[in-house]
Amino acid sequence: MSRLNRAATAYPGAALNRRQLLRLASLGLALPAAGTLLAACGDDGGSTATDGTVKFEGWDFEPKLVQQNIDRFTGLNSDIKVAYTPITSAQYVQKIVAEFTAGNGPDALYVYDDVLTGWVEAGYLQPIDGLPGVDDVYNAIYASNAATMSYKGKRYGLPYYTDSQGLVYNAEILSKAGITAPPKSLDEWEQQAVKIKNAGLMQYPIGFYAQRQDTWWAWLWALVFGSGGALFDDQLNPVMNTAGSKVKDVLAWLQHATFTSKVIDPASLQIVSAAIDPAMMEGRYAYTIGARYSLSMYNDAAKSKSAGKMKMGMVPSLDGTTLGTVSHTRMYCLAKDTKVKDSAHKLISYLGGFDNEKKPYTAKFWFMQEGLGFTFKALAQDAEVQAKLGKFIDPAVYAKLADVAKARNVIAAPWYHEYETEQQKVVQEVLSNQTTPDAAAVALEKAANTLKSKYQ
Amino acid sequence: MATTTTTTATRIVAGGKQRGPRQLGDTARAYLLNAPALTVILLLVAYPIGYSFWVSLHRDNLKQPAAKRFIGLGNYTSLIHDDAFLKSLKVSALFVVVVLSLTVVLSLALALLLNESFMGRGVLRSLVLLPWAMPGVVNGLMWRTVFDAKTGALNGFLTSLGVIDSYQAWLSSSTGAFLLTALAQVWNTLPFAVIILLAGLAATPSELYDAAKVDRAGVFQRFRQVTLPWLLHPLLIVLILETMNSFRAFDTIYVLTGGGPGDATDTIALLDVRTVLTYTDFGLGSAYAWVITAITLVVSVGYVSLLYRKGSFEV
Amino acid sequence: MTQVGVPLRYRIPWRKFVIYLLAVFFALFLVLPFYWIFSMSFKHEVDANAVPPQWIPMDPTLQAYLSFVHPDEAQQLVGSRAVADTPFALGNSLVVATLTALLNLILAVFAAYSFSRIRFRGSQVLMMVYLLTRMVPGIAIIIPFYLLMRALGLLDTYFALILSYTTFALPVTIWILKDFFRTVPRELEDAARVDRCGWFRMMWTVFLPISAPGLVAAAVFSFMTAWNEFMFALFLTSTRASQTIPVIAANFATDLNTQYTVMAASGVLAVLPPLILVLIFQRLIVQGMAAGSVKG
Amino acid sequence: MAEVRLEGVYKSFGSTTVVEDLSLTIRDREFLTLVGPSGCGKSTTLRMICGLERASAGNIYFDSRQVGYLPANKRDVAMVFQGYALYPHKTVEENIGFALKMMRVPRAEIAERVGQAARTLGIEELLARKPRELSGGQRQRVALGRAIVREAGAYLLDEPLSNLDAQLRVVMRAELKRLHADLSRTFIYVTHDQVEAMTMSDRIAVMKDGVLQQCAAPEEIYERPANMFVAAFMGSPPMNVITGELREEAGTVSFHGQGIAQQLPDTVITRLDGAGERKVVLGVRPEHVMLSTTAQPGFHPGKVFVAELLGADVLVTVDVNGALIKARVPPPFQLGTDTTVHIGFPEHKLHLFSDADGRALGSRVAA
Repeated sequence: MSRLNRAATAYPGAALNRRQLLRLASLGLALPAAGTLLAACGDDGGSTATDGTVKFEGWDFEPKLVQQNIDRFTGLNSDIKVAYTPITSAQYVQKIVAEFTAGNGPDALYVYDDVLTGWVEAGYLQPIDGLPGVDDVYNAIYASNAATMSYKGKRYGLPYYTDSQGLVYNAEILSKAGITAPPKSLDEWEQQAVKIKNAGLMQYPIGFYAQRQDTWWAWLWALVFGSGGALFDDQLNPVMNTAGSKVKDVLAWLQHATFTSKVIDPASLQIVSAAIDPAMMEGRYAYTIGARYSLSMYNDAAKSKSAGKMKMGMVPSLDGTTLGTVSHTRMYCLAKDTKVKDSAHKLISYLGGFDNEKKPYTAKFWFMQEGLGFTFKALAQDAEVQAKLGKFIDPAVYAKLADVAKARNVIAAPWYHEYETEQQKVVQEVLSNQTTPDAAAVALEKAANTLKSKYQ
Repeated sequence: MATTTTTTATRIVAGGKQRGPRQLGDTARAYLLNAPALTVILLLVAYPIGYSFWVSLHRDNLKQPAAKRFIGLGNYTSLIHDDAFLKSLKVSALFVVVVLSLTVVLSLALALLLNESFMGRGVLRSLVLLPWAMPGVVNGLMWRTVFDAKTGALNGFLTSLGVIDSYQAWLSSSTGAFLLTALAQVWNTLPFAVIILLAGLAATPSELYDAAKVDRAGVFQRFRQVTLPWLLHPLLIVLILETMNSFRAFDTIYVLTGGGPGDATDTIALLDVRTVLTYTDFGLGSAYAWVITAITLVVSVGYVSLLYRKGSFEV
Repeated sequence: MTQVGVPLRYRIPWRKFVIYLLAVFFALFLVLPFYWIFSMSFKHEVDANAVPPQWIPMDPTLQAYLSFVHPDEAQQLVGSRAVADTPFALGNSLVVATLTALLNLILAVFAAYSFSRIRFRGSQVLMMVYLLTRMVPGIAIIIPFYLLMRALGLLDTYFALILSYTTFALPVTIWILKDFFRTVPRELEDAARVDRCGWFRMMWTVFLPISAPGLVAAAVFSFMTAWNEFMFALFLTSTRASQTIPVIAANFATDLNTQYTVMAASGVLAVLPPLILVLIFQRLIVQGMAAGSVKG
Repeated sequence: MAEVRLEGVYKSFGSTTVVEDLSLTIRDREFLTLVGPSGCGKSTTLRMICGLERASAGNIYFDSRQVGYLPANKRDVAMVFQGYALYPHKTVEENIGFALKMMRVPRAEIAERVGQAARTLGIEELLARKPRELSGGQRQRVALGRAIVREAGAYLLDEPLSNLDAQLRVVMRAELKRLHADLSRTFIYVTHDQVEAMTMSDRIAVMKDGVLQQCAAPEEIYERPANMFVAAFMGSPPMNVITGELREEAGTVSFHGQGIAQQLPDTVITRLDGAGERKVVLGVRPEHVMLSTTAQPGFHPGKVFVAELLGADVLVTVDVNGALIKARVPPPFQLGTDTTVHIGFPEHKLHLFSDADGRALGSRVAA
């Protein structure tokens, strides 16, 4: 190449002869072909680490603690090496997809409940039925978590954590306004907020993270489920536009509280999920809907100015009596193409199963460290767990929320993410008064039906 | 006479024979000089580009590997009924228009200003380059803190000026979010446009201005008759590159609004990234990308033929 | 026409007035947003959130910057991996952007020379082909590009980024350089040939030194392209070994508990290196894009 | 040092032929000037000699060596460019010494030779400067210096004086001529200025539309132009031309045209017999036109149209029956506009050209 180049350029007048030209042309033709070839090599490469190292990837929640756990694991299993890579949580799903598409996926990885079915269908993951210890784990965890980690009758995940959403409130602000108990109904919530507002404590007592994002808006699902509502029936048909769905009523409440009583912060639209935590800890809002484990941080004096003041209540409902909320599950899965299946399984069993003493070591670790909800029924009776629980949350509420929580059934649909995006868009329109609750429900129904037929 | 003509003719024919390889030599030499760049481009981009076009002719959603098949232009024809696509195309078109006109007006004004002599010109010329150094993601983060509804500089500034009574959630209204996102984008891309235009101005021979002054041309006349013709090529570069950029603007919008509120800032670029990476619909996402490419190309060619007389243009 | 009669010194200097008005407007427009995060980076977290805002830090502190130096201490406070990664990312960005600029120049010089000096068949088409590769959105090619880089074993290395940014910047670099090269008098080239230089020597000893401003402008352009890019960096890198500053900055956008001040400080750090670069080469950059700047 | 020989050289760009069948020998140590209007192919010819352009056909020899295939950097030539082409990033010293450096001449020798050339040109003080710090004349000298520092077979100068002001041009003209004498090398000089060509050259090659019109010593060109083009191009102000025809009456030949009848000497008759041309153009240089206030035999009456003082001479334009004839006469010239004067053409200073193709019908009628 360079030789050719030099020869011709040093003698600008020198004509290129026919053979050189042909060679050049064939080189040009060969390039794209070479590309295809290279790509083909990439395709069958699989997710390999030739030296038996387990490639393990997860989103970057407390990666230091994760590494600490993995070091402990490799200490216990000196024959296994683990290469752990934390990935930015906002782009976790996208990046994993890119890696698997390129045949460069991990051997074991974190999986969100709402991508599980898609990734199974895409052929990224393998079922773990029959592998050592899996039955024990599935027998020991809550049924709803077990169901969430299964798809088409097969088990895919070992539990990382589970959690459900509840009403987060700042008890100090409430008491300043003379409020002693959290609201039971949405109307009561609105009235309490007006009271706080009128007391001059803050302009907008309620805040949500309502900027569009690639991950779900748990608070919205919690509000719908909290009133006993539903967005989809068991056949995954949209029901938000039917009488019993309560979706329109919840949306109407949101709009009312935003534009009539003006207690929901219109700036919610520019708050990303990560930004709601500092806002709550700084006491900028009196209420939000958040995960139970968030109180662990909110009440941690080292991190939060509002430590000790943050409490959790049940999600307020339309009628004030219904109890309900949404839960989610995070899990560890095995890649379909892993060449180190045994080691990888050992790793996720360590992280998501029992240790030698038949104790869910890692699950407890995460609860004790970060308050991440556990899936193991037995942990509720653990003394240390109960002690920790009492430090940041009312154990009764904690248990009750888990009790009434439901997972989103629609995450089994391959079009769930499209739907969630559409839902965020439509709810933003409700929150910015661009559409009516009725129209919003119609739009959501239409979107869901369109997606459904598109994926037929 | 007659004999001379004949010899001349034969000589020219003979010359022509020699001319053949000589011209080929020029062309061959030019392609040889292009070989390194072309090799890199072809090696690294030709395959991905071809691949993406091929994919765009397929129904190809990673979540439905079984449904994968060749559907020809199916993805493209489906766009006619694709509400999300059509809406985002509209948003993008508006975004491009707003960003482009703001960029052109501001950069032209700034370049003309920097071409004058005044105290502090050097300082201003350095300041112009500042936004260039800012990665789009950081730009988005910066403007997020500026527009923040609780602690933002914009609110503080306007409140202290007495323009507004209380802090506003600027990004919560569709119009506000759209315009402020466009502003953030303009701020980020302004330096490049200014540099290019400033260069064009520097190349304008000053004699022309003097001549125009002598001819009693007014400021605007001078601009139209003297400055603008010299700025045509720089303007073309600015228009084409900024159209490309704003059409594909992702980082800043993604960080600033994520596409909201509603779909007020949900540009085609955001939709495309989401379609490919979140919905894993590679087929449709690739089709979106090719529509973006085609539109950019058509618009670029449009600029070229608009700014140059037909036939004599050169990119 | 009556104006002519008015002695010059009595005329209101409208022109000057407009110029300074515009200058102040643009200066504020350009600087204020950056000044906001700049001043924030020297504040305590409490002051950063103050209402009304503190335009000048009352009690300036280097705390935010120190957290990059001692990330472990900051970890307790900020709880962010991004903090610890920032210094690495800055280093990576510098290496990637510099090498991208260099590789770009080397490749672009030859191509741009051919466009500026040789009339050849298909030159317009070829230029359009170059530009066309830039019109395809990155998202369309990111997956196949990832495949390619994986096949070449370049994932999570500088090379993957340098190669991708080179393909991004190259067409425009060629475009810019082509116009600049046209302004180099052909006579100089002839003179060098007569002075017994071969083509390469002519390029090296005469043509390129004269083109220095244009080369600098092109280099800065490709440097910035590499410095600012986010999406490819996100996908092609995964560790400290190659993650660049936009990837880390994106972490700040999504990380829990990120402090405003630390985020602002990282923003300032992300801007400083290229800013210093463009300030150093400011004159050359502007001149570089100016046709006809080679005189005498 | 070298004789430069062109044999049947053609040059075309695309379908345009700029140099056509050019055969020309530049003798060793000769100062030859290629002159012609712009676009006549003179610069292209020079560039072909230099090696910057390749001839489309034909051969070029340096002495007996064929050099047509060699690029410029392999030919033994030095060149001075119209725009000087000084390297803006190099000092004067580096500019002058650049070619030597490229030829790997030892550093000490380069310094010595550059110093020598600078002394010759009187630019020793400028050696450390950059080209942009020099005046036009100084740049010109540096450009010359860059050429003369080399011991090249041929020195090619492409309109080197055209960017200088008139005064400086005269000075440099003389210096160049002296330089040629001192160096005693082959100089090939391109200009569109016939005065430069006339004053400096050993021989002049006049070109038009890519075709060599005449190559001869300046006197020859002036006295015996090969055709009307050469006659008109060489000389300032240009030759007076009057279109008409020849009439033969009673054994004498006379010219009639544009209201002017002019008796021609007998010798013309024999000259013209062979050619048989009747439609001709009569030419006479202004400096040969005689002017009289009184009527003289053979003189033509006319009116003073305008008189311009050239310094040493006065250029008088006379309207003779509508034909404007220029006469160059010594001052003083006091007659006002429209004064009647009489002009006469000396028989042996007349030129006759074919009206059909402009070729000279005998370089000078009387010769």
